[in-house]
Amino acid sequence: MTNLSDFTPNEMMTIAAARALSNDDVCFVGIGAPSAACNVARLTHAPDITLIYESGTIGTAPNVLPLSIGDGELCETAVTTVSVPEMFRYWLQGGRISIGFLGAAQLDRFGNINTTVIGDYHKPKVRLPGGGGAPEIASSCKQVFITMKQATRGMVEKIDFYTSFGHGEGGNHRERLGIKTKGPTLLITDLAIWKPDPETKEFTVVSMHRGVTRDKVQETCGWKARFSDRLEETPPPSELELTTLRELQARTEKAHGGKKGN
Amino acid sequence: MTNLSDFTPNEMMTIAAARALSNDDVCFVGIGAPSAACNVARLTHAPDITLIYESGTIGTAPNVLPLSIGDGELCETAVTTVSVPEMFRYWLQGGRISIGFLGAAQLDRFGNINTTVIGDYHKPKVRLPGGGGAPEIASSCKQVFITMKQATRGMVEKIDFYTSFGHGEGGNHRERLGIKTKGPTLLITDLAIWKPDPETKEFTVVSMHRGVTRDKVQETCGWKARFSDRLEETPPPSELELTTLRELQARTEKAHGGKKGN
Amino acid sequence: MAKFQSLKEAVAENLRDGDVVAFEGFTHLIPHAAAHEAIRQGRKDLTLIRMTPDIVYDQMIGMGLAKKVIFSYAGNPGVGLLRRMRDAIENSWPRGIETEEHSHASMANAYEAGAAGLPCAVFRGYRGAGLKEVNPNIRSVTCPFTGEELAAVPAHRPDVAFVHAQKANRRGDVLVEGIIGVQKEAVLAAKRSVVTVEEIVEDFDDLHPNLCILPHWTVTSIVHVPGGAHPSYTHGYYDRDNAAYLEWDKISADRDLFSAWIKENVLEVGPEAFAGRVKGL
Amino acid sequence: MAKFQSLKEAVAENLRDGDVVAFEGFTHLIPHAAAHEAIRQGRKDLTLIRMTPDIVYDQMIGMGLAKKVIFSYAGNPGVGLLRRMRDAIENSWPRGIETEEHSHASMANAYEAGAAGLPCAVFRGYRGAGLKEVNPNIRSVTCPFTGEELAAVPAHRPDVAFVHAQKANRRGDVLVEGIIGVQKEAVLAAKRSVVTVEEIVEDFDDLHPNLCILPHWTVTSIVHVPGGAHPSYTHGYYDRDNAAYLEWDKISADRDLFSAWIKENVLEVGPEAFAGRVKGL
Repeated sequence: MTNLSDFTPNEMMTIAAARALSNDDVCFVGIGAPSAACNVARLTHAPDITLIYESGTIGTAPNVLPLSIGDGELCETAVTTVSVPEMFRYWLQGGRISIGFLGAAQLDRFGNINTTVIGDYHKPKVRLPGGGGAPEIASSCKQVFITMKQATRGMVEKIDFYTSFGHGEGGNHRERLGIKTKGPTLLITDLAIWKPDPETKEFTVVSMHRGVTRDKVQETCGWKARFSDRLEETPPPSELELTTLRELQARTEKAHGGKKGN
Repeated sequence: MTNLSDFTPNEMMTIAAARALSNDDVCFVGIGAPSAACNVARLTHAPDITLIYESGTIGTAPNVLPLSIGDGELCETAVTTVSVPEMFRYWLQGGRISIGFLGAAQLDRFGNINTTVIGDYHKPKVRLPGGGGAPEIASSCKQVFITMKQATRGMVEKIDFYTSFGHGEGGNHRERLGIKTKGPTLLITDLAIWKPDPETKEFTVVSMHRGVTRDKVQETCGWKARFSDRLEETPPPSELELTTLRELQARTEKAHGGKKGN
Repeated sequence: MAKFQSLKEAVAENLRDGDVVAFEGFTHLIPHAAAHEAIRQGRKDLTLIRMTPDIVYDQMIGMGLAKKVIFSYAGNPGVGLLRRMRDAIENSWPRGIETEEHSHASMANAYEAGAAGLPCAVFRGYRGAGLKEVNPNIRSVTCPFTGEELAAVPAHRPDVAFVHAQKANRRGDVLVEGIIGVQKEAVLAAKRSVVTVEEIVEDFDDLHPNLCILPHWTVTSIVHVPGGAHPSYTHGYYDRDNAAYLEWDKISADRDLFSAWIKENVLEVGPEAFAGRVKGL
Repeated sequence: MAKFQSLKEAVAENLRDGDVVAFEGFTHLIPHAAAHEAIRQGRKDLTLIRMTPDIVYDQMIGMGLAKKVIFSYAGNPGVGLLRRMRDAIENSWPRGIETEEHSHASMANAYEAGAAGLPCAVFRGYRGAGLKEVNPNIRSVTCPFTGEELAAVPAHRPDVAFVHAQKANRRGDVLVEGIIGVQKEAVLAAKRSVVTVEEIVEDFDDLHPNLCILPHWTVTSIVHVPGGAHPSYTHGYYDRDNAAYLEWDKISADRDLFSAWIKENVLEVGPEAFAGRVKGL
């Protein structure tokens, strides 16, 4: 039986993200925590959720987590698989995605994200992979959920590069740029759940995971963290949630560890 | 056995058009004479010719002539069938078509075509079907072949509406509009074969079908017809050509005459 | 999220007076049964979008449902002219209609742009063509890299799209195959969509991954109408009723003959009549 | 008109020093065998286009073939960074490279526009994003109907595209299935194209009509290379070699290890080695 008391912060993050998803959602899924969260949601409370990976696979139901955005199982279990231009034109730009997931190398308090470079763009200290789908995921999905592990290196006062636009300088900055979608509405970390303030759009801690203190949240965050007046404790993983996640990861481990080319 | 001496002007027109096609051509085919010509070419000297119908069927080889641009047999015998937006974007606009066929309700000496209205556009005497694919067939195909039966009503001094652009006012008018394709390079009628003059781009009779006189050509043409200095006689249909066309039409008649809904 | 409904309910809930509507199908899969239901329910002041208005719009226009038609080829394919549409344009019978005319390339691009959520379609078109002189919705943009002038037209964003397809599964996913035309684009471009299908099956388990499928959450309403494309055809089910297209040329040539035909074949019957019409095809 | 050739001939005839080239395949069907042949033939000063440069371009960049890379995501999918590409950008080893960076949407649209024969792609993108400040090839056009500002990027028109596919028939038609990515667009956008395939069959008689097929007259050269996508995969033939992607992270971390790996696995073997690599996958 699952030991409910020893869940990890990562597990809590994934499960908290899964809970934020519903049966009617159409999710643009990235690899890693978002993929785990979406599939836990599908295997628990949201069996009819639609998962889309940018490789063109629409309505997939993988039995194990994909290692890449275009694993064969995503196609095999999909309702349909379309070309990548169609994916970005009809499905993402067409406004059909309710929730897009983004991760971040650097994140600021307004949900702006950098995954491009550390340092100057033209003379980078570290050349990161870049945006991929992120710039348009950030503007075309109805809402954006961000998942990341808290660290002062990642949650910074000022990001080095605007890979994707969150709430900019806050307030109605999105509207001023003619962006009609809501942008980041949820930040789920290994320590807490954050939501943008309705007015300023600054991320505010609305719930801390069990055992997490305000100090811990602040120590791992590079900006001065704001806490909601009605701060809650995130309900710990249920047995179903934790078992589902762990079994999914065990199946994934087994499936991907096995085969190797000559 | 085929009686070679009693071929009709229509048959001569279709066969003359078929002869102008080669194995390497990729043809954008319309219904009627063009469809018959392309399929006669395919069944005689150009077995590998690629026939494309605007319904999305690429590389079709119908056993009978389609009654509509989207008959089921076109799809069943095609190498592949794509969506109509893809047809117009990747295949026509993409510059992959070597020869586009056009017919005309009105045609002028420079290959400009009207199939839109007789009379004023906003108060038409006769509302014709309109251009369909013609405006972009005329500009995107490498060459355009025109087929029509000669009549003063159809071959006119001035067309009422520019459904599709041929050589405009002649000369380098296409280039001046930034059109990079050759435009109409061949006009095949029931009486003669016409080609544009290399300089003026005015259609000039280069070959008359057997038994046709200059007077007959002029009587059925609303502009003053020019004749090439090296006017030829169109070789009459060969037995293979005529048999192939007649058998194709007999198969077509049989296939389409038979079934009827309740 | 697709609802399974009767055709009467689907048209009543999704098509309103004054709507901009597309009944699409490129020769193949033309949603005749749905159009007949719209005629029976007497919708008014519709703006009809369709590449080839065809006899399906000839019937709707002849019955006075349309105030405007946006189109690119107004013919009876393989037969000739559309006589009811001409009567409306030339003689305002039974009412005058406005027309907005494009090329096929333009219409196909406008649907594509609608599905892609763009305000306009950009393509290389209308060079030297007369339509851009008479249609103020044909404009241009300049390529910021080459300076080339490209045509631009507004994206199609119909209030509702009607299409016919081979089958739906119980979840409401729809399979369209064969000559797929602009149907996927029309459905994705529209605010609401109604799909009539030949067949409803339990699931789609063994389909090839790259087929044209409309997931259930892109479709508003699904209606089971066997034969619902007649006299057009459904690949894998029945052939085109070419004789009916020829016959239409005669029926539509005369106002009284037309009205009598509509009374007998549309007003006094329901969608269940279509199954019988495709027997033997 | 497709020619059937050896990989050596196909690369020699179609890829020249200084070419703009796309090796495409979105996770699936990445043409590794063709890239290795380009390395063996020592092509120089290439401009490499690819949405996800991936380990296939990491190898080419590490061997100094590239002068410029046009891309949207420079990672080892599911693993991490591209260490050879970083070394070239950060330390100019073995040579400096220029980069032109886009988003996925932008790259996909640029291929689409290339296939469509347009000079530029128009889409809704880069709102508030930093790339448009650093990439002069991200510009805009204004919708002439709504006034909305849309992003514009130049169409991709590579000199040559390399893709891998499931099969070709004897006429030279090519079938691509599963995750089809941008391969059709890359081939149609390119002046020349080389397709490596798992299998050559007599004909395609029983294929569904709506599959992704490149007709023979759109392809320049076809090469039979079983396993030619390894360590990527071919749907219906073999799975992805995930271990090889993980291993690459170590190999590519060290210049000497990298050079030794290339010598052993690329320079001293030929395309026939690929068939063995996918055994057991």
